[in-house]
Amino acid sequence: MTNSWTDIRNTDLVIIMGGNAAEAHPCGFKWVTEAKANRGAKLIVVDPRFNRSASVADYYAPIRQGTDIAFLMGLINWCISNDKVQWAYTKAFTNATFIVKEGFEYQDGLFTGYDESKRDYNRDTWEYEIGPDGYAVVDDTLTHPRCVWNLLKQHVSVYTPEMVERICGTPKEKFLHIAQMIGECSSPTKTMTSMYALGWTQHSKGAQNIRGMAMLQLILGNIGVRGGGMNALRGHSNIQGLTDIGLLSNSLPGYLNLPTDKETDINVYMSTRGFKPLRPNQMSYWQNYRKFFVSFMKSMYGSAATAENNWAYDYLPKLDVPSYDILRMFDLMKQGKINVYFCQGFNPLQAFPNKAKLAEGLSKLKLLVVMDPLQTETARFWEDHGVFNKATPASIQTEVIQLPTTCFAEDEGSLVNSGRWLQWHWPGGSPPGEAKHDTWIMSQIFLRLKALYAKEGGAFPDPILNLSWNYKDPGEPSPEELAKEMNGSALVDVLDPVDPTKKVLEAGKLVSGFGVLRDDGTTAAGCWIYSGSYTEAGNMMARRDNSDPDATGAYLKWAFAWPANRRILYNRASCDLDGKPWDPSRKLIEWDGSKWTGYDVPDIAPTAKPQDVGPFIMNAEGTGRLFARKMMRDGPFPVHYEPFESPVANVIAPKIVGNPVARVFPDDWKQFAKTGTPDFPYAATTYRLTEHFHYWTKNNHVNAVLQPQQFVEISEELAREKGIEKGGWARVWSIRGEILAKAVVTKRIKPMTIDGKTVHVVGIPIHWGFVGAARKGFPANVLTPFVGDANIETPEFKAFLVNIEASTGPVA
Amino acid sequence: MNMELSRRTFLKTSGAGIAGTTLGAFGFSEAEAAVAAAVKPFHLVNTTEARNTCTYCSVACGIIIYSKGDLRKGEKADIVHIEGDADHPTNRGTLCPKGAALRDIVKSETRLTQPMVRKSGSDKFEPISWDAALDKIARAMKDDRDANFIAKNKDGVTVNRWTSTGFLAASATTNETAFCTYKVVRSTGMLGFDNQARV
Amino acid sequence: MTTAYDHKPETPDDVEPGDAVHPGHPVTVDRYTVGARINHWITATSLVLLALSGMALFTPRLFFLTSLFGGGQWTRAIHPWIGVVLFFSFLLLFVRFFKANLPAREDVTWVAHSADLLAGREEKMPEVGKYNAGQKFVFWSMSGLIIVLIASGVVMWDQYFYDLTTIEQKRIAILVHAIAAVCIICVWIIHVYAAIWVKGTIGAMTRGKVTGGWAWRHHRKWLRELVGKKPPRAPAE
Amino acid sequence: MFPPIPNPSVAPDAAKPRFGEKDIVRRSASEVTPPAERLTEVAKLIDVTKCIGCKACQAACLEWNNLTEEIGFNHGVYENPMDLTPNTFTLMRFTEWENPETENLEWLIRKDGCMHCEDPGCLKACPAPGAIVQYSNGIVDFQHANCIGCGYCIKGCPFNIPRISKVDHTAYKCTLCSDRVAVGQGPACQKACPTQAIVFGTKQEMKDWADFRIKDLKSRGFDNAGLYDPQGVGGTHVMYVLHHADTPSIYAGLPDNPTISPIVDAWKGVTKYVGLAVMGFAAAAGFLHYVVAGPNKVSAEDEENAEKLTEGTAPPPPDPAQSQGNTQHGSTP
Repeated sequence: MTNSWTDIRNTDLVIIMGGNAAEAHPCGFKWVTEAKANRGAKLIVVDPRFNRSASVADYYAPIRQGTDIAFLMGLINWCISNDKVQWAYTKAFTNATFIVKEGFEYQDGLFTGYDESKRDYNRDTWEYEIGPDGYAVVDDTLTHPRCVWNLLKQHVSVYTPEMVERICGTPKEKFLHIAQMIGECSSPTKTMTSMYALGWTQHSKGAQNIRGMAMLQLILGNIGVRGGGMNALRGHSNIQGLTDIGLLSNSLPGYLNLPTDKETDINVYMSTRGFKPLRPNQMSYWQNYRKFFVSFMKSMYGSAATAENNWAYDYLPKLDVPSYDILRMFDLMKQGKINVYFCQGFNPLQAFPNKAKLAEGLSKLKLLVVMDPLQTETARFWEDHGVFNKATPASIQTEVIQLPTTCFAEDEGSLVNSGRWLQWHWPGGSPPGEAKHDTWIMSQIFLRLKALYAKEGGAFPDPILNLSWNYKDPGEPSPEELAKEMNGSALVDVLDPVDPTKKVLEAGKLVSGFGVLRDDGTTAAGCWIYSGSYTEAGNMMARRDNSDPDATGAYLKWAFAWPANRRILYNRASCDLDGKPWDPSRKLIEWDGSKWTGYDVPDIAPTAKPQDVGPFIMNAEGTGRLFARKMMRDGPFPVHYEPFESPVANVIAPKIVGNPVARVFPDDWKQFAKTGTPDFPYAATTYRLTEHFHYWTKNNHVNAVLQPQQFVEISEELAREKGIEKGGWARVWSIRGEILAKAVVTKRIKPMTIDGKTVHVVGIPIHWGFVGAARKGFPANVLTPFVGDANIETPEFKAFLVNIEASTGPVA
Repeated sequence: MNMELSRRTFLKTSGAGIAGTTLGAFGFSEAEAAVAAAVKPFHLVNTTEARNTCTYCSVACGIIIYSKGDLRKGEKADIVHIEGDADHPTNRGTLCPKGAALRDIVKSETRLTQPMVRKSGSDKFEPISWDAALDKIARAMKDDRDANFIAKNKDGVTVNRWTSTGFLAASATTNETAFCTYKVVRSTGMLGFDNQARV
Repeated sequence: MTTAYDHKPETPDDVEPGDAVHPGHPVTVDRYTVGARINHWITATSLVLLALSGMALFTPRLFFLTSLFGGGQWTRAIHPWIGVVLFFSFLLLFVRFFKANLPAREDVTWVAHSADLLAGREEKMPEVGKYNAGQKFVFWSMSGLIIVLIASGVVMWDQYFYDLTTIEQKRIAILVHAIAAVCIICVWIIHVYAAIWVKGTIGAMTRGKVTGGWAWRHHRKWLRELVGKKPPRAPAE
Repeated sequence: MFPPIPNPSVAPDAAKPRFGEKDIVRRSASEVTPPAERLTEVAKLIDVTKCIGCKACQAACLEWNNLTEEIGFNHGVYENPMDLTPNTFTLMRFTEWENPETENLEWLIRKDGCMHCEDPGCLKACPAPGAIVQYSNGIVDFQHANCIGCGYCIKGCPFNIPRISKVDHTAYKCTLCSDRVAVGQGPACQKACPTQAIVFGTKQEMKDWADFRIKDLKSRGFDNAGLYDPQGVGGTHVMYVLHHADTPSIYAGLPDNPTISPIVDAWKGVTKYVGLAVMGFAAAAGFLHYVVAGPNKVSAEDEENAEKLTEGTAPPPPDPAQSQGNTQHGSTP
């Protein structure tokens, strides 16, 4: 989230698209109902199903899953052609005025540089024209044919309301009604907030769905302001934290990343991270990358990381492929190339697509280690559960070790919420039986491994032997110790770069923020964006002062928000070029003539003059990006691509199947249903129910009572056509597998007309499996396709093809 | 500790233009207080409170865990109830159907309580000691790493990667657990490292 | 000439099996067999228990009666079961007695003269068979009311039959049950009073016997029939 | 935002309930002398228009009251369980309703449960003294020690709420968390409700809050938005805000004009008194007759006649009337 849950109360218009906040985040959704009740805010829901969010919405429109980009580009097109643009904001705070390189083109759904054999682009032309002064060339008049604004205008022109109806199945008048509601928010004194979640991410073009809305929000001037923003409603209690700390194949903590094979040494590595401002006076904050990187390496390897060995650069593994994400790992597993696999509080057999392929992979492992508070299907993938999980244990050689861990109620530490708040919590119960903290388990594994290497030597033992591990009890580091380590501290006295006689920070002291971090090895910080969370003043994450001056929803004294306790990102954009709030009634910060002051921590140098420095300080441009340059694999502008499995061909580019650059493994092509095939005529989507949390709460008696048994949702029309009865059994199958579930026949799903063809939607909640208190059911991923987003490999769970028929139910 | 922290409650919001309620003032003045055979006793009395955060979604609702026994005094603590924290800015004491049932996930019958091993080809889990389990794991890791570690790629560039072992990190563990995990996993050169954020 | 002594071979209508006269001083008459008496007293006890438990639940003023049954829960649980006992027990009585309770011509006269009876002008009453119209009234109203009570009772018996009826039907059943109960208690009062008022009656249900005089006075027709049953000095031609 | 109620205290003195025995205004099958001073009336307001049907209230209710409901099946709808049970005091009921005026689909979701009537039909119907009590703050509570499990409360209730447990054969329903309210807390469902669709306070506060909500709804085109506080049962201490207050029955059969059934009134009213009177009269009449007319004895003459008859000697003539049977004034030939 760029903003926070409590900030949603400040909005005038909420659009829930690509998510179902009421269903998945009820307590956060409270702030939507508050905005409605107290500000007269309106709520728009756009979804294939009339869902729980829609039940309290002011306006609902249906949309076919996987067509959001067409809808969003349609909105941008409508706003541009109806002059619903916040011009001052767009001109000053976006790259609308930037001129794009000669040679950049777009046609038939593809941009310049596409290589079909590689399923990838040569992105060289996706860049700005750089002037003699070394800065990007801009045209403030927006008349240059190759300025971003005109390219955008042209790019979205195809997405007319009629085209939106053809692709999305959203009736034209409904689309226009929504466009008008949204258009009003181009006024500086009206804001819209976007609340989205997996409904946008779980597509082969998920990242572009989100960009689409971000672009709309930019031209409406809704980024950085109270009640605006792009608000990703994250799924798990600390998914944000794990992303921040970079527990991802190609990440280092704080959104730094691992080197690739090409980055043979630290200087090449640094050179490939563009820091230079693209416009005069811009902060381009990544210029400090080296400080964060070196401080991280110091926290990892302490004295073993020296200037001489490039801060132990070679201790880091280098990537030969973009990432070893889970999909790739399971594909390798299936090929027998993975031997040992760890699942820490994770149930991939349910959570990833094409269960059959996953199970095949797991059964080729030598050792599977599961750490979890609860029984999981993954730990028992070898167990035979009849139709629910066919398996012959005798033929599966994988050894499985299942380790009992503590759960939240027995843990101490911090979690990062969707609004980037780091909140500390305290344990309330004793662990059951022999259950242990994950920190204990990881330390025990590490100490044993280290001992083995110390004793026996082996492949490149240095990083293991030199990993800094200075804890009071090496066998179980305390949460405080680890939190301080991430916050960072001075290794030696840190001196003022300007006046070396001044000591900025004494050796051993915790840093007060990332501003203090150095690239000379004098500071260490495990996760630079968390600097300031545990300072000499104490544990900032444990703060519990819920005062909120003038009820802005900022709560600056409650816990800690990264970065630098900032509650609304890009908040400088809440003011005009003179530093005055666009909407005085919703002041966030303002320029008092000498510095920025207000309710929030300014997202800019406190003394940076408003006319000079742009609000998007992490971008070299200093502006938001309508044109993403090379940063997205599948194009600088979002293009509507059909899901890999679609009932209709892509109207704007009929030849293109799915996302042209999305990675597909050879075996999986065979496992996709052909576009428009009569064998799988129905557009299926998977989703969550408010009564359950993924595959956890089926272990909870109460939640099992509230939603005891697996079901699928279909329209009355489809039910009639197929002779499926309300509450009767239905068989749903895709090219990859089949499930049996009870049928919920509802008015809340209606057939759609797509390009003249009737398309039925089949809704498939995901929560059931073969362990737990709830009735046994089939994992929904039996059905789903093994393909991910082109940029970040999030699986396409939201749009695929199935067939359905009435059934007599499972025979145990 | 957390409990010393204030119990301050929210100021009445002006937005609604409605004076809020304080149940204390439901006209039950102390004078009216009575021994009530009729009313069930309030069962949170004499429990210990701990401030915690709901383990499910990223709204991160504040919760209060009520238990018999006080961990801070080194006692065993048995959780009797979990309820929303009215002081929390986001949830204001409210909880969703999952959060409202948190006690039952902590006490779920399918909680794991001891290390288990499923030997290859076996059709059941068998108990194993922590030591034996951890030794097995460390040994398996070392053997695989030594066998499959790639120090240099075909172009002779030092790459120091290990791709034949993978690690999926949790999504509900603390930042501190995550960092501890990060250090251990990264230091081995493992690349097949991912977490729930991918989904 | 004395046609009155010509007897058809079969027993007349309201002579029941086991009825017999024994000459002597005084004459004794068997009125009820042991079976009939046991049957009657089971029925009687059930009815009394039902009345008590029913009244306890009927009005708070009588709730204290539940203590007789071990408290409210027991009273609630037992009452319907006693009802079942009563129903079947009475069913047997019905089979036993219904023939003799079929209406006869003299009943009309008897009813017409019921005032004389109450006033003690017995001689003005017609000769009646084993049961007079009053007894027949008691018999038939008991039969009717018990059917109503068992039927409405089942509808109210939530423990086993909750799902069979709607709440509205249950409400009606409760009302009907209450009214029927009031009626049956009144009938019972009449029955008991008659037995107390007409001396020599109770013996019929305790020892099973009455005196000839009692029979002569109250059920002369029945007595004549019984006497007639004894083979006359000369068998009929 | 309706200001949240402060977290409960766990201090021993917090156990002291703020109301109890002496605040009882009605007690089933008993006379009570109403307390001199009435407590401020409390109420729970359920704003159906803010409800997202998440069932947090159901979960919170099960948890707080330590109820174990059985795990059922899916029946083709979102409801679960399918009805209130002795363990499910509150239940979300879902209705998919197509608004004939706007032709929009509306998903009407109502939290069902005890309405805590000002004039409680359950209490009126209950034959067991003290099994149901009503406190002067409006809470209607079941006292299981006194309940005999007769199920009359079910027949008395205009909303079909109480359920009899097959385990302990006593009646169960929402207590409005009297144990929480007694220590200054709100009911568990209200505390949990994510969107504050459920709020709790004094009845007056709830009415004011409802007005505030209804204004907002009218501004969004719900012209018939209104408060459900049915006067047929003297008003309730659980009230609804409805977008279509003109037709409550579209919300999963919420009674349009609930009243205690006239049949129940008849049964608990006139029948009782008339019944007792009639029985009393019957008994009295018998007694009087005995006193006046005296016992009906068998005379010696009767015995002689019987003997004569049995000996067959000179039997007294049968009453000639007997042969005709219709009159005793018949003449002998």
